[in-house]
Amino acid sequence: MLSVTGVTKAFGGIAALREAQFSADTRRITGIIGPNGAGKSTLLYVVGGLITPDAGKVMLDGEDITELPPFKRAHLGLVRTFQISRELSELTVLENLLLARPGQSGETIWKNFFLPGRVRAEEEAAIERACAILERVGLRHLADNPARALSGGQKKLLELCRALMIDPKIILLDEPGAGVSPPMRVQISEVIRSLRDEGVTFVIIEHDMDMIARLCDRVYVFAEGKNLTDGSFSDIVADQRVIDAYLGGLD
Amino acid sequence: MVSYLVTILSLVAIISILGLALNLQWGLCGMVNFGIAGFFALGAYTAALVDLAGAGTLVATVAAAAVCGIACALVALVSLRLSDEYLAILTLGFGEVVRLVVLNEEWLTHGSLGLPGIPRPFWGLIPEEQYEYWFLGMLGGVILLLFLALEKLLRSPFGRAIRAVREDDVVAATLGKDVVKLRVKVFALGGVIIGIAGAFHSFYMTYIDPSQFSAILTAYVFMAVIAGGRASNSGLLLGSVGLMAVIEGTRFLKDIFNIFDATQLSAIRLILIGLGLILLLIFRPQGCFAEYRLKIKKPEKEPRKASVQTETRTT
Amino acid sequence: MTKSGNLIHRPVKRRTVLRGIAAAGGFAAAAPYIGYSHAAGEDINIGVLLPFTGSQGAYGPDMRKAADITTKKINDAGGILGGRKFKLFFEDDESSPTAGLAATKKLLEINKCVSVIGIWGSPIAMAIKPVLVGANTCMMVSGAANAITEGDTKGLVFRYQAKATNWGSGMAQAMVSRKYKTISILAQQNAFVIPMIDPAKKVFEKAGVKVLDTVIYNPDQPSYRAEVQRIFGANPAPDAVMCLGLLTDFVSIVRETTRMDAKSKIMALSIMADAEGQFLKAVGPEAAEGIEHFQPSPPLSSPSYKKFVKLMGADENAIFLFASNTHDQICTLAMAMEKAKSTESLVFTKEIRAVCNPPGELVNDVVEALGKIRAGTKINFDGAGSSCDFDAQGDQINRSYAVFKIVGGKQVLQDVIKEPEVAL
Amino acid sequence: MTAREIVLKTKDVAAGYGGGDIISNISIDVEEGQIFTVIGPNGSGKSTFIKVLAGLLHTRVGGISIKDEQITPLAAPERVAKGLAYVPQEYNVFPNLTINENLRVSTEFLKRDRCATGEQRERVLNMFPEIATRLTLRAGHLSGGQRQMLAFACAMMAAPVVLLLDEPSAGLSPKFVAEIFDRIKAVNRTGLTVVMIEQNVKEALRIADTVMVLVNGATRLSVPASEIGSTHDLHKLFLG
Amino acid sequence: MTAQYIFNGFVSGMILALPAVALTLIYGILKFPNFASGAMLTVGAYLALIFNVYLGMPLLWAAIIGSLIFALIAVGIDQAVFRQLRERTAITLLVCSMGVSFVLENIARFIFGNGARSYDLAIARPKHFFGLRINNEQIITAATAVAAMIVVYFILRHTALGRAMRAVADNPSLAAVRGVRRESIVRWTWAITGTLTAVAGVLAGMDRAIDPLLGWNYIVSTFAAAILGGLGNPVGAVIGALTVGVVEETSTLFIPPNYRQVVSFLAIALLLILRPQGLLGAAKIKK
Repeated sequence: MLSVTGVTKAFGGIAALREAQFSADTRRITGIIGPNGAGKSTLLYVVGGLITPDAGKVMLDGEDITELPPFKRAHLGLVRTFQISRELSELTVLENLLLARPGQSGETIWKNFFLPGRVRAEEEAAIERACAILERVGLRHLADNPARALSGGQKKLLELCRALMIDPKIILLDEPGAGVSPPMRVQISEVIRSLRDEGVTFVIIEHDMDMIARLCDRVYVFAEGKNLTDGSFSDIVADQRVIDAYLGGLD
Repeated sequence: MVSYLVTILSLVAIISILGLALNLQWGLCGMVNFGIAGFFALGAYTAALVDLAGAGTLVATVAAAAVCGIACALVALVSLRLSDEYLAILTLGFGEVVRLVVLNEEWLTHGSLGLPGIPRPFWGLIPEEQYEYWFLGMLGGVILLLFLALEKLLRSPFGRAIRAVREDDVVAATLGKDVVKLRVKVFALGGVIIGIAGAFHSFYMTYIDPSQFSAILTAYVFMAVIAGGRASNSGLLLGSVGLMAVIEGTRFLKDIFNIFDATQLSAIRLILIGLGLILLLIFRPQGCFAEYRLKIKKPEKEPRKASVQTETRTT
Repeated sequence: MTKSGNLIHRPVKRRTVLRGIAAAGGFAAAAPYIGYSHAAGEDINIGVLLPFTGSQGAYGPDMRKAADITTKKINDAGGILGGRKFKLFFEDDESSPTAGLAATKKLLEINKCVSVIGIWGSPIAMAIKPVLVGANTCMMVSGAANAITEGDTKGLVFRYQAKATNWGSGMAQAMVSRKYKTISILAQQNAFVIPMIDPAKKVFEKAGVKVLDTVIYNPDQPSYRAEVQRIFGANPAPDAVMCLGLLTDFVSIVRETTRMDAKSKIMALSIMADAEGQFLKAVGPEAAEGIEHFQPSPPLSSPSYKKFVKLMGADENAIFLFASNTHDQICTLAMAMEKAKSTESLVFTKEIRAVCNPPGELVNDVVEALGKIRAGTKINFDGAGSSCDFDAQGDQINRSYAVFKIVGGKQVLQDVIKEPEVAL
Repeated sequence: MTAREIVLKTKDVAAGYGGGDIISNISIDVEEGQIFTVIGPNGSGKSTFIKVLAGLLHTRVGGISIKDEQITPLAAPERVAKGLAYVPQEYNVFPNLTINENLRVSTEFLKRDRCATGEQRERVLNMFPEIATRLTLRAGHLSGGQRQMLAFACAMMAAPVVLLLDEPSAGLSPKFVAEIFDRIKAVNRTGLTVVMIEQNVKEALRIADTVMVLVNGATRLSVPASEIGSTHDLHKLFLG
Repeated sequence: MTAQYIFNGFVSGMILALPAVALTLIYGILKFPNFASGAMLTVGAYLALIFNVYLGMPLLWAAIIGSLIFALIAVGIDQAVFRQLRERTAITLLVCSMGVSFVLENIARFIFGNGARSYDLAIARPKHFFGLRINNEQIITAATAVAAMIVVYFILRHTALGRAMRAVADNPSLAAVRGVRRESIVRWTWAITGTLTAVAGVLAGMDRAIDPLLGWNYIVSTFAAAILGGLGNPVGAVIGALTVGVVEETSTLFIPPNYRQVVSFLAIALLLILRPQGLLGAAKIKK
């Protein structure tokens, strides 16, 4: 579904990514791991569209999206979350979700005045969907609170919910477990897995190996901006190169 | 007395319309506009010139709205890549340029002599002694219309999207919002509203000159928005009434106190306004009214409130 | 007039009723008639709208003082209309038409003023004229812009000042008479001086004086170095420069010409180069030496003006350009009201020319004049600021203009120019 | 190794950012002259822990003491004055200041007499010769590794009792990693106690005296470095 | 002729340089553009006026005492107002500085009225060098401005305070770890800013007349200068100020002088579009 090939990106002469590649299969959870400085976040930015790579291609469903701005990627069903939660703090939890709903007529000024019925109907449908999503992750009771009042873990969930409102084909998760208490990580993992079962494709960057082990169908290991190896979780933990990368760099 | 109040209310109404524009641009979308006085002058002069050319007040108003809208859109486009404080400086500079052009292009604006005899809407159809009341009524109507329209927008998905842009434009983009388009739209829409205010100012005064559009006006509008509550339109209306009450109320001070001369009293008044602004920012940054937030009224299904409270400690 | 007869019999009751109606939200249009209904002993409220803040703020205080002193004089002498006193209400127009408009409304509606005087800035006069004329209220202005008195069909607007166009041609004539061959014009962009430029140029053209350059500068600039450099630093430099502006910018300009050691002579407006002594204080006698300034002037040698200067408690050589006009405005109001036996603008304004214009016995003291009016004598009032003669339009005629030169830190009168020579 | 004085001690420390605690119940005893290394997978709370030590994050539960003196309530600058120097992981130098200025600014505001003596400066510059030769260069022009050296040097200027290092090898090329650890060892040999957190387990273990393994915010293991026999144990700890 | 314009512009730029440096210093430490800098300049000019005209001191001493007192006032304003808003956004601080500007300007108006005033100082006469007119005041202005800038440069480069100021501007949290107390640095920065602005006020007052709008007239040019140099970069601010001064003056050779202020605005606009980091922005290292 998503394939990244030969992506290279340098910042001020220092290469963050060198010929990086990976692909995410439909309805699978693809994990991306690697020690600090491996270029994982940069890779995610490239896929999300916030950074244009120096070279390489990002393809979504066979379409080249390398140069597409982020909001158009969202229209194609590709959405990402952030490592440090970026909730829209003055909006309520519900509004955070509704915002993500694509193709709302109400976002065009004139339609609010001339097609109020359609806008209202869409809004009601969106609210219903949002409530269903919130219900599912157990945030329904917080719907009317401003997003800034949520705990770190809840914010991560909120980001995930927001992504779901897009009816995405594929969600990129940037460290969903970071800064989240262990029980919450388990909850987030469960949500992700059940969504996968419903047909959503995931790409996850994560440090928590438990989460990776629990979730990922396939894991790519990066080190120093390059692909190191990939395979199932059990494959890669057995790989000496991975151990070396994690425990002591490459020689 | 009544006629005096009508005058004051008419001026409040015009400031309120400006406030509605600023609330849209700054309160809702986070785009600070320090050039309100300049855009206002642009609107007023456009309306006056079109009106004086005999096109009628309706055409004049539409022209003012269009010109201001376009000017705002251009400024927004130019400032796309800039952070908020640069936009502030850019708009301030734009206001200065408008002031200089209005002052110096005598062939068009009569420079500092100003444009007298601007025709008023429905003049002649209404008995002259009642005209001010009707005009205030018209202004009230315009405000009501704008207010309802803006409230509707604010509560619509569009309003949500621009609030999201204000909070975090990267997230908004990630969620599929065309941030550039939204920002330009909002700033232009604000410009349209400022243009309407400018047109009504022209009609009300019947004479405009550059000195009516000094930078202090921008300060007043900011003060009204801050006092009322950023992003709340009803708060803004209250704020501008309160502000005008302070400004005009201090006029009566000098009828009572004779210790200070008029210069000093005027200075005191402006000091009070400055202090008010500072104190509001320090002690009541959210203003008197909170911004609108969509809520679902359905009863809560899970009775888990207690545990929620402990969980939702903010960082 | 039958109505007024009624009022005299039952004044208080009727007034209470009217006021009640007004307060209840009824008739703003009734406001002017309230003044009309005042009984003996009741104060007559006069609005005085002046700039105290903003770019023209420097000019307000003296005019206020003159108004206060003149009013006190009239009131101390027993007032008018059988013992009624003037009561003044001052408002600041903040040098802004919008603020001036609000202030005017306040004066009309809250303070029930029967006339609004002062009104220094032309834009302010333009902005409030529709309101005052609409409310049938007399307005007496100090602004020079020609348009102020134009289009007033009710005869309510009176200008205690020469028209801007006359200033321009008068000043140009003064410069021509000094035999300058080349002249440049340096003017501030404001409604007061801009109309002076074209008439001045016409005079220069007619007299064969060459205008080398005209530079118009904005108010409120950090410096005027570039403008000064362009005018005074030109090669060849003009024989003389006509400076039109206000005090603050002229101080900057003269500092700059002094630093340049500019050779061109300067003629300025007196509001710039004298401004009640502030200019000399600001630049010092050395830099000011030799600067000439021109202004429609009070008749400086007249007893009327001398009396006024004494009243103001100023040095006998002091020149009050605007304050003297404010004095005249109050005096005219008192005399016209006394003559008309009315405080209603539409009524007493008809009598203004009767007490001010010739023919008649020349009087220069307001108290004396009031006495003569009561005695039924036809008078011709001579004011402190001018001879106070008005044409049909409400503009002053027979004004005199004066040219001064600053010599050794003193204002020395050079010429006095009479109106007929000035008007084009 | 004979038992020496405990210079840095934490007792049952817990801390976190938002709702829950990221780390809890952490107690350490750092002996004088030791290199005490905290390792653990990403997200295990290492960074949180060192921030707590440095005083950048509030200690919710427990106490921290340096040479038996309680420093729990002290803010970061005061802890520096007490002898706890901290080298952050990123943004650890002032890029627009020269190297010399970086060195000077790190001591002149500590209200303490024993630091910033010419002697100490001499010692530090001797330790970091590559910096000593380019004193007038702006720090922003240094490479990552050189910045790290400068950051060390700055911390050393305060003549600290304990040096806190936040992932000294992060972002450095492998060639440089070994060098930086050698340098840490060298610094340590001068008698300075070092507490560091590190991802690069292999290199870190090479110089460490004591190792604490942090997993999910709790101490999983705390042993002398020599007792970590094979990487196999760590493998388990790290990769689950 | 052209040389004279350039020289004049240079002197104008010198006066502009001080408030521009002050603006940029505050921006560096507190990260907001201080709109009150114009009103601060006005108050500084009036303070010196008190000592010079009312108390009869020579202008030099009046300026020194006035600026030192104003340094204290600036610190006081910070403590009373800006300190309460430390953690707020730049825009809040900016709007607040507008309020401060109102208060300061009108305190001056309250006490001194609207009239134009001047220092007790004879106006200088020109000397001629190679066809250029130069006078004492211009020399004094240039010398004072240069001296003030050298002092600021010295403070920034060679004193503990300056290092700390730059350190806080670079990375406040690292500075805290190094023992630098941000609050005291902020206070010092305001003191320096206050001194600079007050000195600029005296120079501006010498150049033209003193009235309550004195400082306001410099605002747009000051911002233009600081932005040209890249906000937060003092050396850049000086270069920016000289550029604005020279460009504004020489522009009158090509365009009507009444549009001269548009030149600075257009310069800002163009620069912001093409190089948002300022003319010398690149000289500042972000990471």
